[in-house]
Amino acid sequence: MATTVKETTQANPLGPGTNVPGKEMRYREAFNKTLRDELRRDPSVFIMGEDVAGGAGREHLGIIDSWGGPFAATKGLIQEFGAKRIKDTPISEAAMVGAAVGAALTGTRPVVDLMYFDFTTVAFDQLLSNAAKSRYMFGGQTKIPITLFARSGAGTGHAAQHSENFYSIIAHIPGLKIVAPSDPYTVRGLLAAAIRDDDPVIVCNHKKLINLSGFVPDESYVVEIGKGRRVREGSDVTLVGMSWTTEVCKQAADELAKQGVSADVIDVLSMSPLDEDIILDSVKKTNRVVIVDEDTPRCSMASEIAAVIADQAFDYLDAPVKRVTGPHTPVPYSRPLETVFIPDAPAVVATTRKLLGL
Amino acid sequence: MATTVKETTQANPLGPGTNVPGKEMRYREAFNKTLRDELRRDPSVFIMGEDVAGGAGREHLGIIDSWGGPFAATKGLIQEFGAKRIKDTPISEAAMVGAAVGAALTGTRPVVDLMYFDFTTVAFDQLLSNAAKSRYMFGGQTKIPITLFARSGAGTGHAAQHSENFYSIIAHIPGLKIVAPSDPYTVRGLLAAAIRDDDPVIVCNHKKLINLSGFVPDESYVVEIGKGRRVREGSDVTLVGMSWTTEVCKQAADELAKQGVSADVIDVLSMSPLDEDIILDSVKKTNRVVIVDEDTPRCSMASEIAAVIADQAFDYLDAPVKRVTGPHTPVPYSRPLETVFIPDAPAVVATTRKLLGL
Amino acid sequence: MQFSREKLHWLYETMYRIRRFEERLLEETVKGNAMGVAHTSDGEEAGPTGICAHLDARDWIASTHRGHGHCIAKGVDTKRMMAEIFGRYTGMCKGKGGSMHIADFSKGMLGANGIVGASVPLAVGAALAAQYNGSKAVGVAFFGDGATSQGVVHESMNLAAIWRLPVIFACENNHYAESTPVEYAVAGTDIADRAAGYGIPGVVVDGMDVFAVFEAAGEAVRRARAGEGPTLLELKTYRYHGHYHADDPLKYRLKEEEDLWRKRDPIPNFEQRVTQQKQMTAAELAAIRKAIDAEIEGAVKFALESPLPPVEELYTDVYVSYSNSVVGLR
Amino acid sequence: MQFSREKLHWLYETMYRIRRFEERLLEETVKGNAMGVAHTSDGEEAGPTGICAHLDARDWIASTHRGHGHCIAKGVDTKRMMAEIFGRYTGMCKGKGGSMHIADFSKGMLGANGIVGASVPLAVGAALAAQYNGSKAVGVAFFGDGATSQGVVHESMNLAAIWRLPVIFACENNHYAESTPVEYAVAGTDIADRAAGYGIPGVVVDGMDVFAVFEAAGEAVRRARAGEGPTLLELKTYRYHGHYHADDPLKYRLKEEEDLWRKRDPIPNFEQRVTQQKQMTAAELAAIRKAIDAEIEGAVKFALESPLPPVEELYTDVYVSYSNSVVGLR
Ligand SMILES: Cc1ncc(C[n+]2csc(CCOP(=O)(O)OP(=O)(O)O)c2C)c(N)n1
Ligand SMILES: Cc1ncc(C[n+]2csc(CCOP(=O)(O)OP(=O)(O)O)c2C)c(N)n1
Ligand SMILES: [Mg+2]
Ligand SMILES: [Mg+2]
Repeated sequence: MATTVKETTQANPLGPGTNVPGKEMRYREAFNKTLRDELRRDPSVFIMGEDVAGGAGREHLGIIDSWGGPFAATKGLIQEFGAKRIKDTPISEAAMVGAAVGAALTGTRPVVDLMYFDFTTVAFDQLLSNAAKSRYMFGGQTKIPITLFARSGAGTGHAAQHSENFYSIIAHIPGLKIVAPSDPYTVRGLLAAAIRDDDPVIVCNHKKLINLSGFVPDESYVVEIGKGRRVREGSDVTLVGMSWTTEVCKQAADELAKQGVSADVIDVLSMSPLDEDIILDSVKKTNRVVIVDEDTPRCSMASEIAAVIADQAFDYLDAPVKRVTGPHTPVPYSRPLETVFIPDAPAVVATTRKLLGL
Repeated sequence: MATTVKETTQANPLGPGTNVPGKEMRYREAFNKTLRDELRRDPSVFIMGEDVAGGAGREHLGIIDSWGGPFAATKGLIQEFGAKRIKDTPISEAAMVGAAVGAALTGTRPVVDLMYFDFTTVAFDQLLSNAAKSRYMFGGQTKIPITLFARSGAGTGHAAQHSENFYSIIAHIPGLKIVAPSDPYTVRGLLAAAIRDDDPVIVCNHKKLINLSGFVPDESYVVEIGKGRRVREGSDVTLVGMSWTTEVCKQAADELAKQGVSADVIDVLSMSPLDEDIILDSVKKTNRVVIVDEDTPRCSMASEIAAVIADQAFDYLDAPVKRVTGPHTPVPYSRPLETVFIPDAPAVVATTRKLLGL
Repeated sequence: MQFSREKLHWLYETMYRIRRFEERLLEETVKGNAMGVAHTSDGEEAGPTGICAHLDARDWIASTHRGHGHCIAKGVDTKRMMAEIFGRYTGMCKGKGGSMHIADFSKGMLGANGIVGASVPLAVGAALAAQYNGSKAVGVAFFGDGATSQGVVHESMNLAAIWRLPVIFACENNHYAESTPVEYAVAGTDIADRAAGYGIPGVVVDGMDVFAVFEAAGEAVRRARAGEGPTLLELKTYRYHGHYHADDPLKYRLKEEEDLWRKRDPIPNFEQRVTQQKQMTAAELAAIRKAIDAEIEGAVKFALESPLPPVEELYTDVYVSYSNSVVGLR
Repeated sequence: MQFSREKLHWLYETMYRIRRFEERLLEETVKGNAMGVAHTSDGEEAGPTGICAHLDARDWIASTHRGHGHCIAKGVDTKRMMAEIFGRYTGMCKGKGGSMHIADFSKGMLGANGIVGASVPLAVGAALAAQYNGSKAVGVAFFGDGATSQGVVHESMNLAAIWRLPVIFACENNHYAESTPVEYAVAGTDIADRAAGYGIPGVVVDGMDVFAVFEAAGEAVRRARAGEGPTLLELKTYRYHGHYHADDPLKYRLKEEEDLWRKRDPIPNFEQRVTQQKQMTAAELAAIRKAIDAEIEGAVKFALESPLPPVEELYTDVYVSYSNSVVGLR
């Protein structure tokens, strides 16, 4: 078996290694920078959410940006764009998402911070019944250019009600798009693409990714929604990662390389629409696949990808289609349990080795 | 190829053909009869929902049962059990489900009619954050014996916001159980099992099944949650159906039999927990499978079943794992479009024939 | 209040157009020509008419499952409405929406909505966009007495109040939510009382009197356009028919009650008033009715003669990106 | 109002137990001994104390993300609470819940809750079960000013009002939701005003004065037990610390404001009153504090010395039925 593992970032117009001006920054900085770019670019873009500025109604006391959003996602924006475009809201996710849909239907381009994915539940009807369906049920009369973002995943001791991944549920819903950037480079490009898109797009930011650093070009760009990318090139097995598990797959690939196994790592990036081709092409090459998904297993992205492979690449498969996922349980609080909840590189390595009969 | 297609109902304690007293009745009658049985059996059981009686607050005018619930599910119950146990509610699904969870946590056994599955969305947080998670996040201190039921599916011209199947989303969620009875016999047994279960159970009633007739034993019984059943015995291909699509698979099997193809038909019945074994055993025997699911395809029950097969029965598969599902669109209104939305027997037959190289 | 001849004409014509549309629709539904359920609003015509009389092209309304009256009052074409309900390709939504999802974005109509209460924040959003763009447009959220039990309606009122959004909350209290009477399901005396909790005006309006609605709505729209924030109007009204075409309301309400409300029918009462006050003649009114009758007949004919949508329409108007895998070999 | 010695003792002890628990927890959190976020409620002790003083074993409370005070006032063991927050197997929920999900069903405590507003209908449900069983028990829903913007809170009030459920809606208005001030986010004058819309009593209460809370809660509990239905109490109060342990509140509020509220601190004010009125002596109070200090030290020690949960606990307390397939080879 070949042991070459190459860094590669196909499907990106500009990527690490391409010779463009840029710099290292954290995921959250790239996110914030993109919001600023898009607010500058298009006056119809505005942001709303709880504490996205912080201190609303206290401008007369000199308080304007006390929080700057959960995880400082919107920090510093109100200074440039004012309270009109960086709107603190009450804790009314349903009304907020509904109002964003209404505002999107009538000529603006709202961006909504939903804080944790778990809170999407209280706005779920507005998402499913209005955001997702309006364009279709109104016979294509209109578009719904809203962007929603929230933090997903376990790993920070927030327990069962603050650790949902939620993307499998959203990917199930026709009319909603969902992307899961996995590094500073992709968050910049996918967030820009989301805001410019005319359909509702949900941007999934895993808490464990938010402080990761990486190369980000200076100039604005988009990463196409609906495209995955290859982040390691290999020939013995395909590892499919998404959101945080792309990191896990990269770690696993590096470890496998040391053990003489060459893994092709596909980063899903866009969960809906899903780039089936990049996954199928990889599996057709490697003939073996392990799909790594932190979400609970049933009816999940992992299930979907496995099903697509079992249909479309069946003739190329040399072994069962394997999923490594979170267990079918809520996320526990205590660290030793939470740690085991999240798929990790050793689990991926072990699964892969077994799959290869090693 | 053998052409034998036998009627069979394994995993049922008593079934059509077994020599027990019983009679033909409609699905909705079996449902109603079961509610009555369970209300008699256990005084802690009560029912709430919009218009489950109809005319609440007008008892002094002699109005007590004007609606008897959507699709007459609860018709006639208030006469026997009174307004205390058959409770009309305001249109507050979130408060209703939340109150049901609270009442379940404190010693009663509420049954909630959510009318159409689409309305589950407004109660989604109570379902996901409280009903599903309480037992786990409170360390097993408590149980949550609630039953929720609603009507699912397309086929009656109700359009995008009244035709959700929704079961894929619920099956994704750890802590919720979901069953989809597919005939009068199973609705009686599964509803009774749901009401007696100590976890939250969602009962999915497809609108196209509600008026179907079938044999129902006189005596009360339960069908075990977590078990599927074989409804046709065959050897060339496995057809997996659920809810309405079990009917579709039976029709397809009958047609295939005429064409000389012997199909094993598995009725999922319980979507979570899922009876993997009955599906895997069938596929190990037939080596080919078509999964038929009306829900939209991504991250669906069809995906899940395909993924389980592609992992656990891989070595037995002679052909790709096929899914026949609704398209990735909301449900359209106009009949010719709605009709095509729902998987039908000709589509299953065609898929099967192609899979068999016929 | 003084009304121009045109305004009176419009008020009468609009109420009668709604009435006639609903009556004919019920007939056609019984014949099986409407594909799904029909929720009619006859009896409630004064509400949408008196409110929309203040609105123009830039303004937006959001509607409910009982939305035909709202559509018509906002100027949606009755031919294309009927065609939509008949599931035809010429319908407002190409037949993909049906009665519960008629929308017309060219007329400021954000759509009927099948989820109780769900459209209320859409009108708030339209008002937010209006405030954002400085357009002076207003949004109107129509919703029923039953919808007040949906949390999102309250969230919307609070949000609109704190942001002083140009929105009118038009609660059509027709006294029933399906078979459930308002006095059972809705706590408190008047729904309008809820407004005080949000520090906004709440006004009880005779929803059977188009002039009363016109007056109350005028002030609400003025406030909205002046940047003074939202108003809650509670229109006391009644639906003559059941919850939907096949529902018999006499199972849950008394004939006497119906009769009392029918005596207050907004259309004859309008006729009486304008003829007594010599603002319009009986002949004028009859001419309007005749023209509308013909229009609605035309709408039925148009709908019946229109083609059904082609099957390919199933897949349009939503981004779709799946391989053959997910639909099997269909 | 006359208080027995035991009652006074209990009121003081409970407020101080909450205060001390929170203070020590913050210290331990900074040291890294609490595994997740800690939302403390110091400053707000009078609310849960004055309310729970009327409750007994059969009654139920539902709590929030800021729930330690509610737990303690309802009698939950501080050792097992601390252990839970430290993620230990001896915790109330075996370490699986953490600070935001402490529950104790043996004590009538339905759980803290991480979703704002989500626990309110749980208390309504407990009240419903009480009414159903004729048990005379009551339910208390604690929630914040921010939670009033969640629709389900309104739905719950309406439902409780029409069914005359024995429930108390205890809104702890500490004037902030994270960094957002109540006067920005919540329309209307007082939150208590919302009650009128549901035809139930709404009472503004000085949430810094345990005697005032006790009095208002007494009437609310009496009404509930007598079958007269729900009451909304708005407790005006203040949280001394930030939203959670790492939040600096001075980024969004003024020191002067904090100082004003601290002057009204429920604990010294209680001390002053009972000593002035010669109901308790300074020595008695000191003895109580000393005992509690020791108790809380013991709780910290217990928690630190307790084992972590075994990994198998990941899979318990939920029906689980999946084959090896879905977890790969883990
Ligand atoms: C969230 C939700 N729950 C339940 C329903 C079913 N439903 C449709 S209309 C209706 C009654 C609505 O009453 P109201 O708001 O008073 O409007 P009206 O029908 O009287 O015009 C109900 C319960 C629904 N469509 N959506
Ligand atoms: C539905 C939901 N939205 C947002 C949050 C995030 N959040 C947690 S606490 C909080 C503020 C709550 O304010 P309040 O109800 O006044 O309670 P307090 O924190 O002041 O005690 C917010 C926004 C959440 N947990 N749930
Ligand atoms: Mg009504
Ligand atoms: Mg607060």
